[in-house]
Amino acid sequence: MDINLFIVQLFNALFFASILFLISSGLSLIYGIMKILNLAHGALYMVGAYITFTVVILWLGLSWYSMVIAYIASIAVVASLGIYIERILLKPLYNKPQDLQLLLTFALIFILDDIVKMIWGAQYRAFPTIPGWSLSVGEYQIPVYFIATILIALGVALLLHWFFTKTIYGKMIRAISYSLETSAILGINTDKLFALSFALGAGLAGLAGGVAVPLYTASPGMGGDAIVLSFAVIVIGGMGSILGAFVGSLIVGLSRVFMAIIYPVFEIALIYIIMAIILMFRPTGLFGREMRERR
Amino acid sequence: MTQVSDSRREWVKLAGVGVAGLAVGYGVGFLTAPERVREVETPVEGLPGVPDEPLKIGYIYFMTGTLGTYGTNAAAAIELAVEEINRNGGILGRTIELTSKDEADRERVLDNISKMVQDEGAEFVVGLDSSGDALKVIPLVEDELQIPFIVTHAATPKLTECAKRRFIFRISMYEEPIDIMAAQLVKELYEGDVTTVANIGPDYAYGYDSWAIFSGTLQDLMPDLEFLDPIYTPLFTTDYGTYIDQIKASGADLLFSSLWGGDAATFFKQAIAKGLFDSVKVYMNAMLGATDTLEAIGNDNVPDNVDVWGSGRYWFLYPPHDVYPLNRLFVENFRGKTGAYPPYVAATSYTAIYAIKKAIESAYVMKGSWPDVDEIISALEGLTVSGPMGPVYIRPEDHQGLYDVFWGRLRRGSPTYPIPILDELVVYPPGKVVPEPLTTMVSC
Amino acid sequence: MMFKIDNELYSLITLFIFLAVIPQFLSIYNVRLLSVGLLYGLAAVGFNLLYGYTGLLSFGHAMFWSAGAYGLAIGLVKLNLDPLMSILLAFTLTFTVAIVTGYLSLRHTEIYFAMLTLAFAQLIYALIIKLRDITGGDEGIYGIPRFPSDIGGYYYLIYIIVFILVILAWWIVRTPLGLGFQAVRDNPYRAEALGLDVRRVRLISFVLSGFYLSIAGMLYAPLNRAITPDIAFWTFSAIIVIMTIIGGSKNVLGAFIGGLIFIYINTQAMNLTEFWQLTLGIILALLVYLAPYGIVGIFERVLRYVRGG
Amino acid sequence: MKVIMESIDVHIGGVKILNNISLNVSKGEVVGLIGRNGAGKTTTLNTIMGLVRPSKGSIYLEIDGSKTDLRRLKPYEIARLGITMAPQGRYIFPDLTVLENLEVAYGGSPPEDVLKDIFTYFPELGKIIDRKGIHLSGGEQQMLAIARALVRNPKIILLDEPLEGLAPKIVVSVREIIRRIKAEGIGILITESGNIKRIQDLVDRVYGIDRGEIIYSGDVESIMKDLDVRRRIWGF
Repeated sequence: MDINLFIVQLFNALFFASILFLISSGLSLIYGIMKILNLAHGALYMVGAYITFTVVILWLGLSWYSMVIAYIASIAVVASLGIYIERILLKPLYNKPQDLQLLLTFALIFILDDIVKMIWGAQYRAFPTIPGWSLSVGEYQIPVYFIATILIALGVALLLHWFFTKTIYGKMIRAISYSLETSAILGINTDKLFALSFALGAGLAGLAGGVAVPLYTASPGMGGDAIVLSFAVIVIGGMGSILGAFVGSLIVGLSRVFMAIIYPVFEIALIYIIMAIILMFRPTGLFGREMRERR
Repeated sequence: MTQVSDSRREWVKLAGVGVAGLAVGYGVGFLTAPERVREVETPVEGLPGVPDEPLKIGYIYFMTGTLGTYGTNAAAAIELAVEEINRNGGILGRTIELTSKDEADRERVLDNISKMVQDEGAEFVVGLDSSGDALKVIPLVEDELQIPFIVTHAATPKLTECAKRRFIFRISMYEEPIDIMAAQLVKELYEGDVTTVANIGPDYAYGYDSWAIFSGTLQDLMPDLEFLDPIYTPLFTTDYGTYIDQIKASGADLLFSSLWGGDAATFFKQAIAKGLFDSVKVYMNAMLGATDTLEAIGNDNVPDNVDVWGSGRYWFLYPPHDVYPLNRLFVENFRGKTGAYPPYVAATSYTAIYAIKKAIESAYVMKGSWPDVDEIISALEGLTVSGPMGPVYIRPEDHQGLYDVFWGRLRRGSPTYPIPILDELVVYPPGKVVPEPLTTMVSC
Repeated sequence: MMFKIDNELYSLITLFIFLAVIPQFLSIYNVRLLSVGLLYGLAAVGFNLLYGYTGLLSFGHAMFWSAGAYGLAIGLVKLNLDPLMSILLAFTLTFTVAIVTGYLSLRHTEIYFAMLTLAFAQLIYALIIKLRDITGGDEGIYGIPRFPSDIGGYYYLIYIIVFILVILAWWIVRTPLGLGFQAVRDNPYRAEALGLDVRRVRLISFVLSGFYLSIAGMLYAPLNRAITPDIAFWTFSAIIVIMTIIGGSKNVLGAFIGGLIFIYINTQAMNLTEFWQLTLGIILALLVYLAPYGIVGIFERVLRYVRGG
Repeated sequence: MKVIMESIDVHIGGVKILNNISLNVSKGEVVGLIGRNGAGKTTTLNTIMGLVRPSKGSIYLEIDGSKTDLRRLKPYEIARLGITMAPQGRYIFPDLTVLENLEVAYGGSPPEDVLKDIFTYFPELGKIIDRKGIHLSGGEQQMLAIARALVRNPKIILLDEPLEGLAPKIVVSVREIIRRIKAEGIGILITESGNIKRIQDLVDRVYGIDRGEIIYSGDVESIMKDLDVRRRIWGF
């Protein structure tokens, strides 16, 4: 492989990893604090994609300016949706058997898929054009949107890092994800933080959908495929760890892209093999903490 | 009497006098069609031997999920056909009632088909998008349900060409003739211009078969070409960057693709964004002639530096609207109903309903009362029915519907059309590209 | 060993008597639907041995259903083996899958176990798609023979096997083995202290549960006479979990009813409306709130209410 | 200010853990809760904090004659009323530094004077404010657990086995801290499983608990004299 090809393939992998990170960081965050595996996370990602599509293509027209508005709209709409889901649907279940939360998020996939179909129809929804020019690397090209996406993912990673290490809410979320009950008896408003975390996680899914849609194609049910890969990412990285989601996305992104070159038959299988191997040697994933009894 | 049936009659007249007078020649399929192309008078109420209750037809497509666009389009076209027929007195006075199921409930496809037939009394079933599902229903339909089942979308040659089925028909063109024509077209247009051929297709049987047929045919025609290892991508891949750069690195100048639906659109757009068509000179996609895919691609994404060819089982501008009003009316009515240009599933499912109507009517003429299943089947065998895609001849040997095969060049549709369109259509009659019945290059 | 005949067994027997008689009054389609219901019920009962009784949530049980279905279909159609050899092949395949994945994934519990089983199941799905010379890839295998060939007759074959296995499950959970499952579920440390080899108990439960699913799959393939890889996809694993929770994971009866009822909810949702997914989703969501302990939970509440006056 | 539990029953997983428990603790007094492991001490504290819901009985907080029903409140609401807890096992947030552990308990950055107060109580903690919870020694963890419970300026604090598993030297310091908290006028409910001597001089009165029932209530000197109680709690 010549060096130019290697560079563009690296960018291909980074682009893919960026989208994966945006999806899986929210999933991991929600799991970390609430210990809920949100099966409907892919469906939230889908809603985000449709919102950005609607704002840019149906309302404002394509421009960098409208893209930014669309991203904000995607985050806002999906985060609000997240708050409703958490406050109205999940909250009554906190004292009930944990399986019910899983069942509910599974039901939500069906509900959201069909609602999206009602609103936007079943047809493919895609950006008619892809924003931006391209960067040339020898005879190959890297669309500037790839670079923008990678920068957005990096920016989100840094923002999340700042949020969790520097703000009081971030620290409280870390406290709750270690022990909900200890946090509560110290006076931390766990209700508010649950809603906040779910909204944040959902907002990230919304942003992921918004960032993905210009190059991908939106359709009802598009979340189903995204979610399984995100599971792999957070399990490899460690559930509940944002750093884990970051590294996990890189591993999945890189291994998928380079496996597709070296031995494509195993392109998808490899991801699950990596996942199984990592779990065998590090039961909690690369950056996950030992699971503790919930106090 | 509405315009629809007027036009229908008009077309039938044309066909009846043996007009191959369309700009294109119809092949053996059409010419050898028996004299069944005959008008049946609009029936009056109370024909002898016709049951009073409505005739129930079931359909099953992907209605939800990523492939939901196929089912919603097919359903709209089926409803259109049924509305037209019922408005004109139904089939011999029997109105048609529809029932439907969602193919997206994958594990339950067979249960749901059984329900429509055994529980809800459907006498015909049309549908199926997935080739796997189409093969899966064979034992159920042939041995248990034993009613005519018309497949309108699934494309695997194995359905019709591996063995003669008794109850299963396919009205839509299958993949093999389209791929064979692609190879012939390459020889005709690009011999000497291209040297290296690559493939990108979906990572399952349809993708493998398409490449096997295309490359096999092309190798016979142009033995000097270099054929690269085919690239197969998992279904619903969202990110084609790595494949695109691989193709670019391989130096291929002819790229064949069997990607379809949203995948075809996603790949195409990413290929443009990544400048794939700086090196690839000819891109042929066997499923690009789907208006929903083209809508997802958009007018702005039609590149100038590459010859893009697309095909499909129907193209809404062919046969030309001025010489073939049936197609014009279908397109207009479909647009009136859905606001979109009809994709191929719409045309094939629409035609399936008319095939049922016509078979029943022909059999009734022979018998004088409502035909039983065997009589309907023998009427379907060798039937020629006019669909939006032109006359479709149902070959009796394998129950495969045959009609013109086309490839067209992708052009910006504006200002007339908001979507890219296939222009410079090259049309081959089925006789030129359809293999003998019950033969296929795919291993059974 | 003798067991006290309890309400659960009475209910199961009553249900099975009903299931023996009812096909006489049903249309052929409904007998078919009931056959699928029995198999889903069997799958839920098997899954629940691991989930409800041993406390391990597997997210990949579709792999066992597929191992049974594909093992049998490959034997009968691709290798032209006789039925007995095909069944043997399916069992061997199931056993291999269960031992290997069980050994590797049972190092973990809770969510990591769930994710590992999901990973293995997806791996097997990928293999089924890839090894198309053997499995037919996405096009599956069709033309699987059925004996007896009519649905009515085949129903009773399913019925007998399901009856035996469900009662067997009822019995197993009352044997020392089954009590071991529950001891491990309730407190693995205490179980360990009591001299139970926790990992071994879990593995036995995993394999046993896998065999239940496998047998359900083996009966499913001839019922449909064709199979495609969707039975190996993760959504099917999710459905196995969901129907068990719907019925109630506390006992054998609950899981079995969950499987039976899920089929009807699913079918009815599709009949009611074009937006069947929405309908099904809302029904599932309502069940979460109205029947947090499953449908048997409601029965029990009603029963308690009636008894209590 | 006084926490009062009256006739509390608690069931967990269908098993009755607490049976008809009545006790109270007021501002300014130190009350001991003595019992073996598994007798129900931690469950009692958890019930006060709202972590466990009683199936019968009442718990309320009495302030100047007006009563607040604690059973309706969430744990964090109870904490905000002025009742906090240093749990058994300490549950120091391992990823957070000493300072951050205090911050999340305070609900923001504590003002200088609050921190200064805390670090006069716990001078050791003042030296390691940037060390992560996971790297603290057992004694430091216990100090931090108590500091964390104090940072919100509670009226009553529940200390669950604060002397358990500590080196003798640390036990001395923790005892000293408890004495100083008492001097501040904060009410303390402290549990102890075995060694009553460790808290004998700290408490004003004690309850004895066995198998979920209060079997003794009174001063600490007499508890050892009640033979039945002695047998049930210490086995001799």
